[in-house]
Amino acid sequence: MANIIIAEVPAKRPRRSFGELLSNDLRALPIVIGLVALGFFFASQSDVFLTSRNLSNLLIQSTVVGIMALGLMFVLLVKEIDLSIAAINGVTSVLMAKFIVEFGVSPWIAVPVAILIGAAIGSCSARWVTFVGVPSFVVTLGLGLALNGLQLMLLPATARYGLQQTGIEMIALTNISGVWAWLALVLGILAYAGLVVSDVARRQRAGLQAPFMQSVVMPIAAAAAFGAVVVAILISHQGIPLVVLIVAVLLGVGGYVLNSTRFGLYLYAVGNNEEAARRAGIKVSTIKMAAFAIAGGIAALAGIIGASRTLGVGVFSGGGVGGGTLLLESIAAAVIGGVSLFGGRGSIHAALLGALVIGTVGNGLNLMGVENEVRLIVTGLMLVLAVSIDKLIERATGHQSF
Amino acid sequence: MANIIIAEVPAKRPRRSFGELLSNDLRALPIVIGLVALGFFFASQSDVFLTSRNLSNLLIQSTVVGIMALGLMFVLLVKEIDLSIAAINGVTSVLMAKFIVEFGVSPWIAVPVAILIGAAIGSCSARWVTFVGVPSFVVTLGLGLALNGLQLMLLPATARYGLQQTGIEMIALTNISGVWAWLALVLGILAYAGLVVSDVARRQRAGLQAPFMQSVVMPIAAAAAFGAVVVAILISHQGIPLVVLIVAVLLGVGGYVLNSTRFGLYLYAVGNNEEAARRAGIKVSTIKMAAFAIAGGIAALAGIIGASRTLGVGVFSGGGVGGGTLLLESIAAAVIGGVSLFGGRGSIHAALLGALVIGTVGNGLNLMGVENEVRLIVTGLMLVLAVSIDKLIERATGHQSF
Amino acid sequence: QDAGKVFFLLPNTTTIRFESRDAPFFVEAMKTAAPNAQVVVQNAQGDPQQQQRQIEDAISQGAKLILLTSADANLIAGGLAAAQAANIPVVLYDHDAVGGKAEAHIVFDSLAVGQAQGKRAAEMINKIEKSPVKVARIKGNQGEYGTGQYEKGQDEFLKPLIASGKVQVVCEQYTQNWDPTVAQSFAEDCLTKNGGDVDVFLGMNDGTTGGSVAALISQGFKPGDKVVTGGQDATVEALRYVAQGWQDNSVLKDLKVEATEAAKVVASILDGKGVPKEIVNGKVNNGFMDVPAVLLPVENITIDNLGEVVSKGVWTWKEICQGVEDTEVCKANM
Amino acid sequence: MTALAAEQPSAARSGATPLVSLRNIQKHFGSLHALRGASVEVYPGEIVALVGDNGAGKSTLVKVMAGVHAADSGEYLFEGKSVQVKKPTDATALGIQTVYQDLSLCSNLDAVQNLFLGREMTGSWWGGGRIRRAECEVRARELLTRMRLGNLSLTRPVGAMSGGQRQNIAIARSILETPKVVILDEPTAALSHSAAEGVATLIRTLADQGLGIVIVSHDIHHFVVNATDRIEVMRLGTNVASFKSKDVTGEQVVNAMVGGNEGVNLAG
Amino acid sequence: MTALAAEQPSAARSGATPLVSLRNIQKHFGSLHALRGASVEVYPGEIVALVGDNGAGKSTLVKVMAGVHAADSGEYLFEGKSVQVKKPTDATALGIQTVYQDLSLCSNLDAVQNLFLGREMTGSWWGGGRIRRAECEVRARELLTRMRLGNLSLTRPVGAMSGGQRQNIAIARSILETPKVVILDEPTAALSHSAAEGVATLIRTLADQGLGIVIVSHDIHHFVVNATDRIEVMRLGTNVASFKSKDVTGEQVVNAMVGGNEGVNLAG
Ligand SMILES: Nc1ncnc2c1ncn2[C@@H]1O[C@H](COP(=O)(O)OP(=O)(O)OP(=O)(O)O)[C@@H](O)[C@H]1O
Ligand SMILES: Nc1ncnc2c1ncn2[C@@H]1O[C@H](COP(=O)(O)OP(=O)(O)OP(=O)(O)O)[C@@H](O)[C@H]1O
Ligand SMILES: O[C@@H]1[C@@H](O)[C@H](O)OC[C@H]1O
Ligand SMILES: [Mg+2]
Ligand SMILES: [Mg+2]
Repeated sequence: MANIIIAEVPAKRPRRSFGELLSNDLRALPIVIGLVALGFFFASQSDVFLTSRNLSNLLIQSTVVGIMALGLMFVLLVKEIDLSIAAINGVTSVLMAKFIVEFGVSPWIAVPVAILIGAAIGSCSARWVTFVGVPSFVVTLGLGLALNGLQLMLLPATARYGLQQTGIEMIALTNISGVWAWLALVLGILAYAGLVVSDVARRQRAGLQAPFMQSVVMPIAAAAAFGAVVVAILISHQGIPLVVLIVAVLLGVGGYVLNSTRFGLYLYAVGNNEEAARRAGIKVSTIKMAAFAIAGGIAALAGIIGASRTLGVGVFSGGGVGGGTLLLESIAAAVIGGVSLFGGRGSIHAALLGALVIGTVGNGLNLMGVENEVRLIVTGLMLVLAVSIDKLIERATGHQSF
Repeated sequence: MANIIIAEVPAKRPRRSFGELLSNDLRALPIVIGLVALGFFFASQSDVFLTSRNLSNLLIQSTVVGIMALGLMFVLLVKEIDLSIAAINGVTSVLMAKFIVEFGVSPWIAVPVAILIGAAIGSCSARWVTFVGVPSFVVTLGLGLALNGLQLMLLPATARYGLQQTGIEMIALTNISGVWAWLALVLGILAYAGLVVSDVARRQRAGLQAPFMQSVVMPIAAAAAFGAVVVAILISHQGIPLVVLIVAVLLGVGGYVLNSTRFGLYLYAVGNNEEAARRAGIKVSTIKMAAFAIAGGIAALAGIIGASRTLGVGVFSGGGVGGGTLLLESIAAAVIGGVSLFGGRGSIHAALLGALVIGTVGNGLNLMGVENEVRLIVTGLMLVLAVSIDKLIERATGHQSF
Repeated sequence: QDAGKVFFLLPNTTTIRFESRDAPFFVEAMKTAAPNAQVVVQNAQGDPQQQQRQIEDAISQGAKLILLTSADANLIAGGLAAAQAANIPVVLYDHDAVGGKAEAHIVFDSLAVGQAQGKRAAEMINKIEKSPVKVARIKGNQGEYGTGQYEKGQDEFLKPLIASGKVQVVCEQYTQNWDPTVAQSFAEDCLTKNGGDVDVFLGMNDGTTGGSVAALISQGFKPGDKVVTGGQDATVEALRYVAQGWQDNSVLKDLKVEATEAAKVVASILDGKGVPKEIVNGKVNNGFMDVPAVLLPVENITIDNLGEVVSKGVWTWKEICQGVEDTEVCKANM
Repeated sequence: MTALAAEQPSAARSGATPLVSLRNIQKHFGSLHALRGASVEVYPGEIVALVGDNGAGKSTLVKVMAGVHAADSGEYLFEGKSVQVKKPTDATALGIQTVYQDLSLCSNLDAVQNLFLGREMTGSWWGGGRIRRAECEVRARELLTRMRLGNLSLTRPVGAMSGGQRQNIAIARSILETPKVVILDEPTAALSHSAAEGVATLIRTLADQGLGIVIVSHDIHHFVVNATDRIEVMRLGTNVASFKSKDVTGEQVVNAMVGGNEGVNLAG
Repeated sequence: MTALAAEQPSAARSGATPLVSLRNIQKHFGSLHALRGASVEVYPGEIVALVGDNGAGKSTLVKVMAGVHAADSGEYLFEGKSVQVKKPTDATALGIQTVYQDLSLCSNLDAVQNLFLGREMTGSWWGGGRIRRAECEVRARELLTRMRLGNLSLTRPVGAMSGGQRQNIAIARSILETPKVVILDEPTAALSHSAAEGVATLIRTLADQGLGIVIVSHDIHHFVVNATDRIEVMRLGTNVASFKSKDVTGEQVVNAMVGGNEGVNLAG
C-alpha cells in the first residue's frame, strides 16, 4: 500500500555531458555566461579593459544601478513594481543635502534619516496599492512624478547643493587598502562560513545527510577564492572602494534574508500565489509593505552614494523628471539578471549581475570610443545578446521543464 | 440525475441600489468615473476648459499617446511588453521624412511603407522573444536603444527634416466640417448598427434570446447620441480633425477585432493561459508576432501623426533616446485604462480613456497655469486618484469576485 | 487696462537656469515694462510634444503673446504654425526654433559661446609644453541645436590644432540630456583608457565640466593636475570650482540682461509698436525666415575675472565662496 | 434510512456543543446567489461529509468556514460562542485547518516550504527569523512517512509534481500542527486508490483523537457512506437533507442530491 | 484474473490495428526519469484504463500522446503508421482529443469560448475571422444539454466556476468535434457522482461508435473494472501489468499498482 514516488537519485550517477553541466550547475547564475562573453569581447577590443584600474572603475560605476536593482528586486518578487525608486533616490538625496548644507545637520544623522524617509515613502505606496487596490504601476508612477516636483521645490535657487567637504564625499572617495582589505575579506568569509557550518551542523544533529566536503568545504573554498581574486585586483589599484564594500554587505545581507529567513520565503510565496499565501496566514499586505519599504530605503541609500560620487545634488539627481535612464537601468538590471516581472522568481545575484552587464557594456564602449549612434545600437544589441546567450545554451542543452 | 447549477437570473429582478448600478453596468468602463471627476474639477477651475475649442484641442492632444497605447494593448494582452514602441515611432517617422524630403518619394507611398516597417520591426522582436525565450522587456529595451541609434544616423547634419508643404502636414491640419462631419458620424453608426443587427439576427435565427429593445435599439441609440454630442462639439469649433477620425476608426476596428474575431479571442487566451492556448492548437508565437506587429505598425502611424503635428522630425521624435515621456505615457495610458500588465485583461476603450485621463490632467493644469513644481505634484496625485476613485467605489459597493 | 496674458514657455528643468533664473527675471522685468500684462510661466519638461500642447492651450486661453524657449528647436514648427494661424505673436527666447514664424529672437549668440570656449581651450593647450596635448571632448546633447553651434564654435579653434598635430583628441562623446552623471562616467573611463594621461577635458556647459571635475576627484587628482575647460552658464557650483582651481572657465550669459531685453520686446509688441528696431542688432535664419535678433554679448569668466560675475550682480562673493572660503580669491574678496 | 429531522448525531447525543457551527449562511458573488441559508456543524470526534452536485455551494461553504470568503450574513459559532471569522488567520487561530479544492500551494516552493508556510520554525529573533530548515525537514519527512509518502522529494518545487503528489502535500499541510477541526474539500480527488484509503484511515484516526472533520467528497457509495458519521446534502446553495451515514445507502444520498425525494429527506 | 502476456483485447482479436500505439517511451525532466520505456495502445471501440500510483507517469504518458511533451525516445504509431507528434496540433490533426488533468482552460474566457478554443466557427474571410457566436452558442448548449449540463452559464468566465463545472467544460471540449481517440486524464475527479456516471455512459457510447478511449482513473473498484475494457498498470514510469477488465478484480489491479505480485502480472 505504499505510495510510489519515482526515486530521484539514480543508483549510479551517470557521467554528465558538458551541456548538462551547464544546464544544471551553472543555471544558478544564468547571466554569468553573458557577462563572461562580454568580458572576453571587450578584453579583445581594448587592452585597458582588464586592467585593475578599469575593473575597479567598472565596479564603482555599477554600484548605484546595482543597489537600486537590488532593492527593486524585493518589490518585483511580490509581483509588484516600483516606478518611484528613481524619484525616491533623487528626493531623499536632495533632502539629505539640504539638511547638511542648509541646516548644518551632521551626515551621521542626515544619512540614516534620508534612508528612513525613503523607506517610509515606499511603505506609503504599498499601503495605497494593497488598501485601495490600484495597480502599483499607476501608484508609483504618480508618486514618482509628485516626488520629482517635491525635489524641485526642495532645491535652492542655484538648483544644486554641493557636497564637497561635507563628509558625504568621503563615501565615494574612501578606499580600504592593504591589510584592511584582506581583513574585510576574511571577516566576510568567516561570516559566510559560520552560516554554512551552522546549517550543516544542524542538519547532522537532525540526522539529515550533509556531506562535509560538498556542503561545507567546497562552497567556502569557492567563495574565498573568488573573494581573494576580486580583492587582489582591487588592491592592486587603490583598495576596496567603500561603495563596493557596501554593495558586498547588501548582497550578503540580502542573500541571507531571501534564502534563509521567513520574510524572504514569504516574498517568494506572495509573488507566486498571493491567495495561497493569504490562506496560509501570511499578512500579504505587510510583506508587500516591507518589500516596498526596502526598495525605498535602498533607493535612498543609492541616492546618497550617487550624490557622493557626483559631489552634489541637483535636478539630475535621481535621473531627473520621470526617472530617466536611472529608472530604466535599475529595472533592466534586475530583469537582465533573471528576476521575473511576473513575481516569485529571482535570486540575489540578479541585481548585481544585471547591473554589471549594463555597466560593462557602457564601460567597454567608452574604452572602444565608438560614436554615439553606433554606441546606442551596440548597447542595445549587446544587452539582448548577453541575455540570449544564456537562453540559447538552455535551448541547446534541453529545456528547463519547470 | 440532472446536474444542478444555480440559475443565475433570479425570478424577479430586485430593484438595484445606485451602488450596484455603479458596480455592474458602469464597471464596463472603469476609469470613466475618474475621467468625469477630473472634468468636473477642471471645469470648476477654468471657464475655458469646457469650450468646444479646448475640448477639441484636448482630443487632438491625446491622439498620439492614445494611438500608441491602443497598439501596445495588443502586446500587453498576450502578457508581453514592448518598450521599443517609442523608438519605432521615432525611427519610422524619420525614415518617412527622409524618403519624402531627401528622395522625393510620395507621401502616399512613404506613409504605408513606414507603417509596414514599424510592423516588421515589431514582428522581429516577437520572433526573438518567442524563439529564443528572452523576456520581451529585455528584447525591446535593447531594440529600442538600437533604433534610437539608427534614428540619429538617419537624420541629416541639421538633425531635422522639415515636413511643411510635403503633404504630411495635412494629416494634422485637415478637419472634416459641416455636413461631411455628420456624414462620417452616420456612416460610423451605420457600420456599428450593421454589426449589432446582424448579431441579433443570427441569434434569432439560431433560436437564441435576443430582446430587440435591449440588444439593438438601446446600444445603437446610445452610440448615436454620444457620437452626436462629440460631433456637435467638434463642429462648433472647426470640425472633426482628421486625426480624431483616425482614432475613431482605429477604435472601431480594434474593438471589432478584439471582441468579434478569432484573433482577438486568441489574444485573451494566450495572455491568460499560454500553455492551454498552445494545447488548444493556437499558434502562440504567431499570435504574439501579430500582436507585436500591430503595436509596431500603430506606433509608426502615431509617429507619422506626431510628425505631422510638429511639422518635422528630429532627435526627439519618438520621445528621444530611451523613449522618454512618450513611452512612459503610452504604457501608463493603457494601464490607467485598465489593461493588466499580467496579460489577458483589458478592453479597447482602455487606451483612449487612459490617454484622455493623462491628456485631461495636462490640459487642465495648463489652463490653470500652476507652477512647474506644483504641476508635477498635482499631475502625479491626479493620475493616482483618477484610478483610485474607481477602485474605492468598487470597495464601497462590494468586491469584484473574479 | 488689461494687456492680457503673456505665456513664457520654458523648455525643461534639466537646464535649470530657465526655471530658477530666467523666468523670475522676466516676470520681474515685465512689472516695469508692461505692468498690466499677466505672465504665465509653463515648462515643457523636455518634451517637445508637451510644449506644442502648451502653445495650443495658451491659444485657447486667449494668449496675447508667447515668449518661447523651445524644448527642441527641431520639433517646434507645428507650434509656431498654430500660433501663426491664431494670429498670436511669438518671440523666441534663447533657444532657436526652426521652421516657423517668429517676431524676434533674443539670444546669446550660441556660436559666440562655442567660439569663446574654443578660444580659451586653445590658449590653455598652447600653454602646455607637451605635444601632442591629449584632449577629451565631452559634448552636449546630440542633435540639439545649441550643441551643434557650440561644437562649431569650438572647432574653429580646435581643428587647426588637431591638423598641426598639437592636439590629439583621445575621447569624444555626446552627453545624453547634458546629464552630469553620464559625463562623469565618460571622463572616468577616458582617464582609465589612457592610464590617466589626459591633459585637457573640454566640456560644453557647467554640468558636463562638473562631471569631469567629479571624475578627477574620484580618481585622486588634485586641482590643477588637469585642465577642465569649456564651461558655460556661470553656475555658482562651477564658479566655486574655478575659485578652487578645478575648473578653468565658464562662459557667462547675463540672464538678467537677456530677460530684460525680452521684456522690452514683449512690451513693445503688446503696445502694438512691433519689435523695437533700436535694439535689434542682427538676424537669425531659422529655415523659415530671417528672424530679427537681439544678439547679446557673452563673456568668458576665469579665475582672473571672477569678480565680473559679482559686479554684474549675477552672484555675490558670499554665494560663490560658500564652502570654499579658504581659497585665495575668496580670501582676497570676502 | 432515517431522516434526521430532530435526531442528533452520536457526539451531540452526549450533550456536547459542536466545535464549529455555521447557520443560515448567505453568500452572493455579484448577482449569483451561491449560498442561500446553508448550515453545517461538526462535533468533536465526528466526520461530517458535505455532498452535493457540482456547483451546489460546497466549496463556497468551506471557504466561509475557513475565513476565505466573508459571508453576507449568517452565524458562525465556535465551541458554542459566536466568533468573527473574516480572514483565514481567524480560522487557523481557532484551530481550523483547511485543504482547499484548488490546493492553494505555491508552485515555486518545495514540499517542506509549502508544508510549513506561515508557521515556519525559526531561530532566535536576532537571526531575523532564520528558518530552522533542518528541523522542518525532519518533521516533514516524519509526517510524510507516516502518510506513506516517504519517497516524496522535499526539495523540488511542487509545481513540477504530479497532481496526486501535490494533493498529498496539501493534506499533509493541514495536519502538520494539531488542529481542532480539519476541513477537506475533495482531498482524494487526485489520489491513487491506496493513498485515498490512507486518507480515510487518517481522518478516522484524527476523529478518534477528538478532532472534528468536515469533508467534501463525490465518492458517495464507497467513501461517504462508509467512512463518515454524518452526511449533509446541499443543493442550490442550501441544505436539503441530513443523514446518519450508517443508516443510509449511497442510492438514497444520491437521490437527495439530485432532488429525487426531497419531501421526505428535508432536514433541519 | 488472467495475465494477458500474449492475449490481445477484443478489437485486436479481430485483426484490427491499434488507433494509437506508443511504444517504449522514455522521458526525462532534467535529472528525473519520468517514463522508462512506457507503452500504451488503444484499438477502435476500446476503452483503455491507465492506472498507477501517484507519480507513476500516467499524466506524462498522456501528454506525450497529446503532443504536449516530446518523448526523449520511443515509437508513436497512428493507425499502424509511424508519425511525428511534436506539438498538440499534431495530435489534434490526427483526431486525438485530450482532457488534461489540469483542465487547461482559460479562466478569463466563458464556457463557449473555452469549448471552441482553437476551432471557432467563423464567418467569411473578409470579416477577418468573425466568430459565429450564435452558432457556437447553439452547439455548445446542445452538447451541454446532452451531457445534462443544460443550466451551465455560457457567458460567465470559467475562472468563476466550481471545480466540477470546469471539469465538465473540459470534457465537453474534448468531444465537441468527432475525434478518433479521446484521452481523459482523471476526468471525473471533481465530478459529482451522477455527473461521473454520465461520463461513464458517454465514453461507452463513444467507444461503441468506434472511437478509442484512453482514460486515467484512480477509481479502480467502481469505474475502472466495470466501465473499461482493458487496464494498463504503470509503476515507476513503466508498464507492469495489463488486464482485461472483465477478468479482473479491483484488488488484483491495486496489488499490481503497488507491486504486490509483480512477477505474475508483468505484461508486454
Ligand atoms: N513538468 C514537470 N517537471 C518535472 N517533473 C515532472 C513534471 N511533470 C511531472 N513530473 C514528475 O514526473 C513524475 C510523473 O508525473 P505524472 O504527472 O506523470 O504522474 P501521474 O502518474 O500522472 O500521477 P498522479 O496520479 O498524481 O496524477 C512525477 O515524479 C512528477 O513529479
Ligand atoms: N469566485 C467565484 N465567483 C463567482 N462565482 C463563483 C465563485 N466561486 C464559485 N462560484 C459559483 O458559486 C456556485 C457554487 O460554487 P462552489 O464552488 O461552492 O460549488 P461546489 O459545490 O464546490 O461544486 P463542485 O462540486 O463542482 O466543486 C457555482 O455556481 C459557482 O459557479
Ligand atoms: O545654457 C545652455 C543652454 O542654452 C543649452 O541649450 O543647454 C545647455 C545649457 O548649459
Ligand atoms: Mg467545490
Ligand atoms: Mg496525473
